[in-house]
Amino acid sequence: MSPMSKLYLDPQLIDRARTAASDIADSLQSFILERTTVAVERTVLRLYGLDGVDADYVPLPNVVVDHLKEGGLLEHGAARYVLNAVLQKGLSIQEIGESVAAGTLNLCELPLASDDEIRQKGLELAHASLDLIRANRAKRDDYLSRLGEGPQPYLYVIVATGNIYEDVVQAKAAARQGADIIAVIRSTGQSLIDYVPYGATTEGFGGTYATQENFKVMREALDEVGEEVGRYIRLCNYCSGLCMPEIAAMGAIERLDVMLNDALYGILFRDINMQRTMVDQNFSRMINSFAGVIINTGEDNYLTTADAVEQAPSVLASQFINEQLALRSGLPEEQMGLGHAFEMSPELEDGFLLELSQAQMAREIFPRAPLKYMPPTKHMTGNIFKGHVQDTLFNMVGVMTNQGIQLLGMMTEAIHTPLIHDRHIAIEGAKYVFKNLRNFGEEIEFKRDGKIVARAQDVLTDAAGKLEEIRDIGMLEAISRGMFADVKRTMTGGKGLHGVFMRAEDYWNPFETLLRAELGLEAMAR
Amino acid sequence: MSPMSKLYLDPQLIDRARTAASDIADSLQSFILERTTVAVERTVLRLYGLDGVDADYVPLPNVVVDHLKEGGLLEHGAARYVLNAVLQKGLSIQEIGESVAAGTLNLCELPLASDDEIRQKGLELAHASLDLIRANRAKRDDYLSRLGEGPQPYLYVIVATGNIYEDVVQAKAAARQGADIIAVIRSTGQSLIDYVPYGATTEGFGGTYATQENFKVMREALDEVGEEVGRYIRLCNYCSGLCMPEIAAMGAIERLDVMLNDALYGILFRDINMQRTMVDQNFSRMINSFAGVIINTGEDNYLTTADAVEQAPSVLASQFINEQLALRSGLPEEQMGLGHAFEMSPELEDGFLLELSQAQMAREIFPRAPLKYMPPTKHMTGNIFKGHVQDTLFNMVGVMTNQGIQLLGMMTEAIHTPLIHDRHIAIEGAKYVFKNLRNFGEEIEFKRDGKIVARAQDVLTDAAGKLEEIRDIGMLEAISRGMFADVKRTMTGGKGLHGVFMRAEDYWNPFETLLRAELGLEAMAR
Amino acid sequence: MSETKRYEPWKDRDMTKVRPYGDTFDDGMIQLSFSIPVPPGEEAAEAARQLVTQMGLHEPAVVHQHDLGEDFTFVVMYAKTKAMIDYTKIKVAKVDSPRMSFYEINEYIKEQIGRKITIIGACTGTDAHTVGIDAIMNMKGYNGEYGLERYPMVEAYNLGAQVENEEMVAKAIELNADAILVSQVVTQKDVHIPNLAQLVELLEAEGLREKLILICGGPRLGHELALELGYDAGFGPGTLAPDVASFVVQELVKRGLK
Amino acid sequence: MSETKRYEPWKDRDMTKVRPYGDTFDDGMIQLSFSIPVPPGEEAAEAARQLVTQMGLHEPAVVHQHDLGEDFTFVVMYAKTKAMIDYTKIKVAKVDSPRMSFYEINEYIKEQIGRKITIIGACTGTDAHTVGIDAIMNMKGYNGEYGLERYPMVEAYNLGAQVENEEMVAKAIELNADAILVSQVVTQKDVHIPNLAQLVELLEAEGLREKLILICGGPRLGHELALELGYDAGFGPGTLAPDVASFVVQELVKRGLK
Ligand code: B12
Ligand code: B12
Ligand SMILES: Cc1ncc(COP(=O)(O)O)c(C=O)c1O
Ligand SMILES: Cc1ncc(COP(=O)(O)O)c(C=O)c1O
Repeated sequence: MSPMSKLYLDPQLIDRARTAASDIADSLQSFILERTTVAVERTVLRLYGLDGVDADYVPLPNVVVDHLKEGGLLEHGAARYVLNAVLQKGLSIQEIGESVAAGTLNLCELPLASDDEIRQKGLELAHASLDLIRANRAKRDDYLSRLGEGPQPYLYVIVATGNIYEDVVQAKAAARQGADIIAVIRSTGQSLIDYVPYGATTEGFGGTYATQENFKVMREALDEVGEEVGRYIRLCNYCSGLCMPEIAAMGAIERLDVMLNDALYGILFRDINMQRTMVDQNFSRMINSFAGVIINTGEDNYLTTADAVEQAPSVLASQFINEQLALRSGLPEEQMGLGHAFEMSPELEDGFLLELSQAQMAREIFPRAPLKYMPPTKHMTGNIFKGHVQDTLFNMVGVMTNQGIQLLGMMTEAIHTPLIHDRHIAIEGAKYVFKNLRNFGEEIEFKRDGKIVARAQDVLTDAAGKLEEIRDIGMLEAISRGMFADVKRTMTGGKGLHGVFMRAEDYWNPFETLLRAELGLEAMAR
Repeated sequence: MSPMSKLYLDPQLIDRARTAASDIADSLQSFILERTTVAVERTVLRLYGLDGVDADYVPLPNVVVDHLKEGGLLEHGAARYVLNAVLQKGLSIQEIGESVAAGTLNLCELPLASDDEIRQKGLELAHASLDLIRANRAKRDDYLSRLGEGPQPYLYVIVATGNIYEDVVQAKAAARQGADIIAVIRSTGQSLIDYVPYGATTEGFGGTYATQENFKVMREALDEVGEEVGRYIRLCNYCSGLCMPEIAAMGAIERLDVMLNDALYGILFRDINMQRTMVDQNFSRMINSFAGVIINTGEDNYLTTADAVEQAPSVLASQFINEQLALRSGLPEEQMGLGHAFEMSPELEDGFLLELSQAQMAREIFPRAPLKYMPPTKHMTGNIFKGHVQDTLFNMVGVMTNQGIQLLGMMTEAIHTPLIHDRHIAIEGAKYVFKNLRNFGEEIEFKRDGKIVARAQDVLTDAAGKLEEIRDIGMLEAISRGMFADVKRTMTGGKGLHGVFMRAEDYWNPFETLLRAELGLEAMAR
Repeated sequence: MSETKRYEPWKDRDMTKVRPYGDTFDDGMIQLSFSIPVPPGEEAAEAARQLVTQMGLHEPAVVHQHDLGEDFTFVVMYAKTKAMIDYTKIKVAKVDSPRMSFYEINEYIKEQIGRKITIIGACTGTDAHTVGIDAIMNMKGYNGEYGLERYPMVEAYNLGAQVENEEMVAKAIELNADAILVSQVVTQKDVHIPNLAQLVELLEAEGLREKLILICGGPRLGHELALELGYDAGFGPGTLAPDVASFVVQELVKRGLK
Repeated sequence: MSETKRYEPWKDRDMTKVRPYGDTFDDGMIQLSFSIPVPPGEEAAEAARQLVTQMGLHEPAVVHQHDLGEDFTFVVMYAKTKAMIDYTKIKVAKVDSPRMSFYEINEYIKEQIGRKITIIGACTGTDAHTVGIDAIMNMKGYNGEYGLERYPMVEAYNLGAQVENEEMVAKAIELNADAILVSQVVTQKDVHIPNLAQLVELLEAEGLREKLILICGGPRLGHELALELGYDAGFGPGTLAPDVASFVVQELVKRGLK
């Protein structure tokens, strides 16, 4: 008879860890709910349909939010003033943005309509926006039921030519080669700019700018090729960095399916201020939840700077916290692509056992989450042949432990962003392994007193301990102490703090209100 | 608690199969013991030290044996006449051979000394030869205890430049890269010539001729590099084809460590007459036994012509027979490198499970044999990247099931005999997998009601049935019916039948006599 | 940072100027690996770069090197080529007779030739790889296609492996063969070339060459090489019986060898 | 069939004539793989063969091709080159100051310079890959070697990632740096080249270039490229702190920058 847990994990220990994480999330959540950011407010405007740039290529959402910020009004929420202008001037929100940009309208000086009127208008328009997102979601469901999709683990590959049109050709080729998810990697540097570039772009480095137009271009291309290959092809991008919630909104509007979305990643790897990105993350996840977008968290990255064997507990602890934070944004488990990775040194004797243990443990602890499993990257070298073997072992663990999303390793990982055939070679290898070992995971059991089982139990025990420690000192303090990925960040350090505001008493964000209701967040209280 | 058999194999079924194989071997053995061959007689002369060629490059053992054959004396055993000449002429055996070649001595016309005298001389000289082989064996043991060896599975690679001196440079490089066993592949065509070429050779196709000088050249090179890398490097060649026992003798003299040695291979894949090669095999295996040479059998080859899933039972049946035949030549289990292979189509869903099952089954049924595990060959293509993945899965099964000898797959299998770096890439991949999964096999158990277990049980059941059928109809008839590898061969078809002779009443082979005693074969009776 | 001019050379490709492509259209990117007889180190990397530069590649990057022992070094490289070919001018010698089915071929023989035809095949020289020729000839065939032995209108004789050219010719005479199929799988040091050439010579010496269809095949063979060697056709990997039979029967008719 | 003349070119190698080697010495054997913007098929194979022929390779064999979709084809090839280089003439620009140990370096600074030296480092531009520069600078170091922060005689400042060149220069002035270490890991579309060049320009504009040691490093960088770009040295994969520090301190002394 097979045990409930192949790893004989102690359910009580899991509960302990989860409870600690929940407490951590609760206290973070109170912190978050007291604040708003420029990005959150720009997102509200984008959701109302504000788009385009001014003469200096500054996006109108930035123009309007900066205008309100200068007027000292942002802590009340941008929505109120824009909607007021709609009422007062009879203009569309787009027209208001353009007028502000042209300097012909000053929102701060307009007399305010009654709160009731504003709220009514605000909810009415917001409903219309949400309907559009709902329609996108329905369209995705429709595609999925009509065309179907590849079996899990989904094959996830990146395109990164820097040119959206060239990305299209590489992405379509990848879809034909068998990819299930196409991620358009962003250009270096984008995450640190405090606005979203505009229009279709053809020049990026190590990736292509995330813009709404680029999303649209790629979405169309993937729908087209999806019809031809008879499989819905998911589109992935990055809502992280300084524009987290804005990109979530753009993604919801353009029907993206998967989003990298993790404040911790931004804090640790982009040195983004932790207050800023925690607040941004909360709203971005509400949008992702509603849009049916699967988020990917970034725990895998910890192992690119820190040692994978040692840091395993902190990866798990972070996953627990990310789960709880996601729940507080209304994100169902089915949309939680919690990240982890196959990043141990290939020189390790029995390293495969540890990797397998780790992956199986994540699977059991987050049984419904479509776990995002990252391939070897840090220990990849210019030796493409050995690299292909590393990726093969990774693919084995992926299929043996039923990962949800398999980011395919490229044999050229240490050399360049993938060439058109690098993806093909990776996909071919993964498909072969997934089929040839399809039911292998179900066929085997681990020795109860063996290394695999012991390792998982150790990691879980350590993670639970870590979480309880974090609960005691607080999440933000834990980060300051370098408890994640060996990187230390402070409360007031990093980029973007200037964009954080305490909410005023009468702060109002109509989308937050509606989404809380839609996502059942009002009811949710532990 | 882990079961005795990970596959829950029924020991009684194994016994049934082994008993049938034993009966088959017994009846073959009576057939064999009534016959001798030109190759066996040449081998006797070689063991007595006869070497060199005549003016037409015909090896002296051939000259002498043909001479006796023409004189109608071969059925009495060549030893008698040559020893008689030693006694009569006071010449060394080498001098006798040279005289026969020069036409100055006719062995058939010499008066015969007394049987006692001849036998005494014969045994005396034979003892001296066997001492030499014994010394070689001791030297190997000495190397092994002084230098040590790589862990199992041994990494086995081939060299095949066609030029023994170039083979040396490639072999030494391979040893430095980590190879444990170097096999010098033979040129196409050698197995069908009824003599062993002489001297160092520099031109072969798809391999290098097996000659005694070539053995010597390579042995020296490997001893040299072995000292440098601090690991004894085993040398492998092929004693199969029409000169099976001669090559065994040459190998024993030059301290080879591993020999491909399987009559069934010759019958099925070289169309060598079955009577001839069965008789040859028996004597060759006695020599290999005594010399401490590990033999490799050729069951893996069945899967290159027939389907690996369907033919699994015939591979197992053949292994059982080969084991029993080997025992009857005094070969201990520790020297039985029974062959099998990873040859299922990579397109098969769950193919890995079947391969694993097969390999584990062989391991359990022949627990002490250093199983020779062949890599994917048939389903390798020009796609070197996918091929490297196929080889990786093969290496995983190898280490998971504790195979003894892992013939390393080359990513270029479908293209060319290995280039100098093909071996490196293969060795690197295998070493990585072997280390990264070192104890994985011990860590897992198979589900009792799963596919892996069921498959092994099915194959064993079928093999037992097959063996009982073969026992009923006889081995030679079974081959005629195409029961192995889908290939049919007849009793009198194929090459080399003209070299088979019924032994006369007074047939005498001093080495056979001594080896039977040495190997404890007199005592052996079921 | 962003420009929107749509330059999409991959859409309207100039097929007269085709070069390799990896990441940026027309970048000429190529992966290479090889060994050089020098010890590992920076000089080895430079040697490798100079070698590929001689091949006209630019931006050569040695991304990996490994000591093979015995003063040999293995390198993995990426580099870019400026080479460019005119795809519209490419002509490949192809077997151009339309491919017929099992049924059509037998019908065709009945109608156009009016008698059974005889085909002999073997793997010749010292080559013992029969799987390929078996795939074409044996009853049970290959990949779901029957072999020639199954064809009612074909007398097929598979002579097996390691058949000498002399024996092939003798059999062709004895059986009055309409076609000879030769398989060659071992190609190391080009051992197949003299062997294939010798058969043509023997057939010519016997005055038989023009009287039958001569075909070779194998994984490293193609139609072009076959023509060069004086064969009527050559077949490579993945060939099935109907491919060969279609050619044979149409060629027999075309050449009036009914 | 057998000849015994011992021709062993691999033993007494002619290092003035070095070419790739696979199976038969001097065979020039090379493995290649690349994609071409044409649909799969025999024409694609021919296109690939023509391309490598243009590179001076002969006996090109397309051993594998695969449809990539969108009218692209991936090929794997083997071919032989006639290219040949003179290994004895190879000169590689190398950092030539002898490598000292942690202990020796600190002693050297004490004795030869007589004061603590200041080194600042960062991963510049939009590049955020800090692991490389951290490996050189951080306390805990890399592969068993301490980083510069651990050196008693070195004041090391690791500015982290995505540091603008302007900021680097400002810091160099503020801290009166003796050496600047720049890491560049992202190299797609050669983004690192203008970024590295700009720093040299800024330093020159400030009149600082000659007053300090300027070093760059990263997985796709080497000493040669560094010199071309106007740096004093460049370090590639596997560099450890003592490699860099040895160079810095000896160069400071050599240039009289004590
Ligand atoms: C199976 C096999 C064997 C079997 C052969 C069994 C048998 N009865 O055929 C065994 C194990 C006996 C064997 C032995 C050897 N083999 Co072998 N073998 C292979 C293997 C794994 C597969 C070949 C195969 O069966 N392919 C499947 C068939 C269906 O494909 P195919 O031959 O290409 O045939 C198709 C087409 O080419 C075409 N075709 C082929 N012939 C013809 C003829 C005509 C007229 C037509 C129209 C079409 C046609 O149609 C076929 C169907 O589509 C290959 C490696 C590989 N993966 O390719 C090595 C390989 C061919 N063998 C090789 C070698 C060197 C040997 C040995 C010499 C090694 C040795 N010294 O021991 C021996 C000796 C054999 C000898 N004397 O020839 C080398 C050849 C290297 C080279 N390029 O020269 C290979 C490539 C392996 C390697 N990398 O070293 N081998
Ligand atoms: C870890 C990693 C990351 C981490 C970085 C974390 C961090 N804090 O550094 C994360 C996950 C954040 C990341 C992100 C990205 N990465 Co990244 N990443 C890697 C990875 C896996 C390993 C790099 C590494 O840490 N190597 C280990 C260190 C020790 O080696 P090293 O850098 O070579 O350093 C040594 C030497 O070169 C030298 N050295 C280096 N610098 C210096 C400086 C001096 C002065 C000296 C003397 C010596 C020296 O000494 C060091 C020690 O020996 C590589 C792939 C790989 N396996 O190489 C990709 C890789 C570098 N990343 C890549 C890309 C494209 C990105 C992204 C742009 C992708 C995206 N759009 O999301 C982002 C954005 C990053 C940005 N803005 O720059 C590409 C770059 C492609 C190219 N050639 O241009 C790579 C090659 C992966 C790929 N194939 O696509 N990445
Ligand atoms: C969660 C997460 N967000 C974002 C990114 C990419 O970051 P950026 O676009 O900031 O380079 C990653 C890296 O892969 C990630 O894991
Ligand atoms: C048992 C056995 N003998 C011999 C050989 C090689 O045969 P030959 O030298 O006759 O080509 C093989 C093939 O690998 C084999 O498996």
